Amino acid sequence: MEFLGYINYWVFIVLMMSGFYLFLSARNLVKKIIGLNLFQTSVFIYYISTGKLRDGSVPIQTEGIESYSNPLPHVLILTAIVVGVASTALGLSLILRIKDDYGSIEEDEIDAQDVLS
Amino acid sequence: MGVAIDIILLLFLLSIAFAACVTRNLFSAAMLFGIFSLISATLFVVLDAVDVAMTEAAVGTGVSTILILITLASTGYRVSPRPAGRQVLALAVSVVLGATMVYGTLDMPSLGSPDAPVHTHPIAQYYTEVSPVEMGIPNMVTPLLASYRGYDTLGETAVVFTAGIGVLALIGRRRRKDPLPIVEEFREGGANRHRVLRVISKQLIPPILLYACYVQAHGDFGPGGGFQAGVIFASGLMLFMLLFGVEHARRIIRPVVLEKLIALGLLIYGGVGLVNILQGGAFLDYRTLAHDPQHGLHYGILTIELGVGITVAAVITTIIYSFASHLRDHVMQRTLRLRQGADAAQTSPESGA
Amino acid sequence: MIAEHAIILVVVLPLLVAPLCVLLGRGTLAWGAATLAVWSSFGLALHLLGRVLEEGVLRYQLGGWAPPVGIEYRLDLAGALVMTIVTAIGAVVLPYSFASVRREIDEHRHAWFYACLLLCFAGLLGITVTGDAFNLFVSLEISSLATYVLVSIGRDRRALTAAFRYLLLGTVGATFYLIGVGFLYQMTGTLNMEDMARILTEARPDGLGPVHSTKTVRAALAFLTVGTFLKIALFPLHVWLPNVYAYAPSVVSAFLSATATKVAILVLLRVFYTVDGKATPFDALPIADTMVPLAIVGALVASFVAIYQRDVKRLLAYSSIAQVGYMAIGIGLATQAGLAASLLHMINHAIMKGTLFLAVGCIVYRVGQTRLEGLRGVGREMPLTSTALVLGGLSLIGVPLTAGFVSKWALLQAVLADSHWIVAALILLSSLLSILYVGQVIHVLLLRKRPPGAAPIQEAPLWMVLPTLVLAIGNLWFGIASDQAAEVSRQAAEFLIREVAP
Amino acid sequence: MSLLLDVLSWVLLLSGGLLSIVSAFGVLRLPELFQRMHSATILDTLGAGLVLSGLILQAGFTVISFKLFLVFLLLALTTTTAAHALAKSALADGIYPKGIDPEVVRAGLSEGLPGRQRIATDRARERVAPPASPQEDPPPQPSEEGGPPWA
Repeated sequence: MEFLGYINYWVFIVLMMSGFYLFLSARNLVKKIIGLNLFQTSVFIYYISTGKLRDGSVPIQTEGIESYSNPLPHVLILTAIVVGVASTALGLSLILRIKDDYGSIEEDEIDAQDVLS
Repeated sequence: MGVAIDIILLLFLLSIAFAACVTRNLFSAAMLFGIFSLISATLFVVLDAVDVAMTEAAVGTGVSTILILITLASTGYRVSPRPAGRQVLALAVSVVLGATMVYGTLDMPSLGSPDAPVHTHPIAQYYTEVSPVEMGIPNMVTPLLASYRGYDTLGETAVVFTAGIGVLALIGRRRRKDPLPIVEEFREGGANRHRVLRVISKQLIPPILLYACYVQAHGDFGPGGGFQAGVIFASGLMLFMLLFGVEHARRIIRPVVLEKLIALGLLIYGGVGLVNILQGGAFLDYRTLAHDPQHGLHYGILTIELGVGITVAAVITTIIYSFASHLRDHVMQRTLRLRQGADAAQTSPESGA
Repeated sequence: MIAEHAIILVVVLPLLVAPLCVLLGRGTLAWGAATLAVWSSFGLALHLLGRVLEEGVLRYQLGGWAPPVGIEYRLDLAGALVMTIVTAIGAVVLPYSFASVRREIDEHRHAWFYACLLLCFAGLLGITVTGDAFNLFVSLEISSLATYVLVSIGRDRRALTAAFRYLLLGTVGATFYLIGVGFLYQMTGTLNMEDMARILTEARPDGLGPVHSTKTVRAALAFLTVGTFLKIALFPLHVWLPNVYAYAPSVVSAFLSATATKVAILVLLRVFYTVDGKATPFDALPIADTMVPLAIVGALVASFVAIYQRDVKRLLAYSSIAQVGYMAIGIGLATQAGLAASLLHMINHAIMKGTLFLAVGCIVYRVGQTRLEGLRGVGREMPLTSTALVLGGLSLIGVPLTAGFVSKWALLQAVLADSHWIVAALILLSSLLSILYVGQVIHVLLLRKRPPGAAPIQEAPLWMVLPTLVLAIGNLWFGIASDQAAEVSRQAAEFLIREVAP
Repeated sequence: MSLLLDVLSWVLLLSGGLLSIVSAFGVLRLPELFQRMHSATILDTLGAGLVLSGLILQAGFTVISFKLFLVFLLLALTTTTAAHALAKSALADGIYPKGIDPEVVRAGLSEGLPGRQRIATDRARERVAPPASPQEDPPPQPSEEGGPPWA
């Protein structure tokens, strides 16, 4: 059980790494956004796991239940999810404008055009 | 049993993340992200975070994925191959990131350990034991979100507001004096198309909107609240827009009205805080709203949740409208161009002869 | 009543006037509302600075909940100092913006522009007052998101890619910050900065030394530091900055260059001193050993690159990176004198970069572009603007009797007090480089002749020139009567350091 | 009585689970889009329906079983509609079931189809027109410039 407690964290870390790798390696702007979202979602999972109490239950008061998981991380992540989707929406609308103005969403092609202008 | 579910979900997540890294197709990467969100929402339920699960399912799987798909529809699915050197560099940086984090986990309390500082710190007891008594609200997330850390939520609403204004400023359609020539078939969104879908969705949309109101009002007792309600409400409108065309939807709820609603929600929230100051309390101290502090808290929480709900619903609808209108203009221009090209191809041999 | 709630009103007023701007909908009305909000914030900030100097730390319990259950606003002298800088720059920039925004931004976007400017302003102020680690993240994101919109709202298409890159890196920085806070939260169980600092020094429940010696807290510190470095644009994480400052609308460049990096530096101070202070982060991690070399290399490289820029705004942006390097050196020294010099340089850099970008904005208003070839002799026909530009430039170089000299001198003294001779020499070298790039701008603007046949140019409108001149005179004022600012920053540094000492 | 209900509900649950596994294999192994869809819809309707009715029996006559019934209704409405939409868009994109004369499908599709879809069917006609190897239908890829239905 003790070991399992750490396995969870390491899986989250691998998830974060894959999101971050996708973000760094992609040249396509939409793919970068997808990678960033994966990265953030994995961070959210990590956060939520910190509030989990073994044998705890959902933090909604119910008769007959004594121990609840800590609701604080839940509130933080609610906020963080909203912030995440807000920046995703902004990023995607920037991509749409970039596509309109440059005709491409590949980083290399955009850079090449910027150097020329 | 819980452990088995946990392990299966983690395996799912790992394979999805791997597939997303490997795939060359942007469409499948976007879909994989949506599935990743959905599975992580399930994991949130296992980890006792039902409110978060609801939000992640609505936002990650719903809104984010749809936004990515609409973007892809106008940018195309093509991905040029990545240079190998960059991939190696990216891998190295991610490994450094992972190594730092693994180093950080070494001294962490294990998952769910009751001795962890997160559970032994007095505020944890406060939130789970004092709060239900003090507030009279069974769902501990709601008072924490709306009152103890209500200022964070005000900030969160401001972030949503910023995103709405930002999307409008970036791709919002300005009221043109000379509108694009509308291709005839686009005018009514194709009245005969998707008959089955339309019939079914017409039955679904009212329950969705009703459910949004339920989630809005029921946040004190079960999972839910202003944010989730706003997203669900917006997704009902989104469904309508998908089937009946964005022009039709824009006629029913005008973008100008939405713009005002975005501002109104944030103002309601902040206004409650200012009223509290005028009543002699601290900013967002709802206890000043009524003679009985607990009643005041209830009034305050209901009002600010309403503000959050209005802003979120209006912002998400605005964002979807803007994206869809942008795409519609894009497709229409392309159709016009294609048609002109076809006309030119038809006329050119004659003129040549 | 206002005095009692001033600390919250200073943030909430602009935050709530932003939706009001959208409701008003008209450019002029929105501008009026925004100006009023920013000016009242400025007044409140001055009032707060005075009170902090007299009474020490000010506290405010949001929602009436005692910390750590609720969120606490906590204003110390460093925070009040940065708050005053931000509000002062805002108060100068807003009157200026009226004409400039009309020229550079499409009319139907004006109300949205002012709303975003106010949100960015409120977010930055929120960072300066908050005493809660997560609330800091929320404020950071309000200001960041508003910044992305502000940068990309103009007409230059290159601003879009600049804003997008900033969005990606800014989000990564914020997520790193979030990870760091998560680690700290896991080890302390609280989000209140003071409470965190207290628990970090306590013994661990399993009896193995204090909490701050755990690997988790060290990793947290690393994430917080790297995340904040991204926001500060410290070399080599500065890649987003030049294009953002170069292609944003003039008002936005001026406002951001004078405020955003300063607030990010305050975040760094919060991490190092307020949260982790008693854990002596400078001993736990090799921060001084990495930060000072990075900062000095950054200062040199950025100054060197600035010489070769053909675009005035890009040139100034690179010089900003160099100046941020100076501030980072002061922090990296981890001495009181170094910290005081950094804070002082923060004030002065805000004033001089504000002056320079505003002056360039005046030129853009008349000439419409910022490439050096196109600006030959322009300064001769715009005497007031070029006066401001020269004053700001001299201050940037660090000529005696200007603000830049005072803080650079303080920094040199702090470096020499630690007998880092090489660092001192390199700072001087970088200053020499700054003579080259500032000289180049002045040369092109004033000494070269206008190309024959070029259309005559008028001085920029009064409402743009006046704010520019006000800031330009600020350069002289803080150069000659420098004692007050120096004293305030010394006290702020002393307070931060004293928090560290047991 | 309760034993009988228990047994019945477990039978329902297990058969639902079995169907889900079978249909998952189907999605993985079947060769063609429409066959895979067929397999997936079995899971959506019958599999989920069996599991839900098993759960309803477990829950007894409570508000929970009413909620489960609502979930069942929702699934029955949405999954079938979604399958319909998927099949239709596949046809519009020129992917036809094996062994069916494309002309028949096309004749049905072309009626009352304006705009983009007509273009798409025209494109599909070109793609299918040389009947060299009807076995090699293109895999279900989104067409590169395909717009969504509402555009």
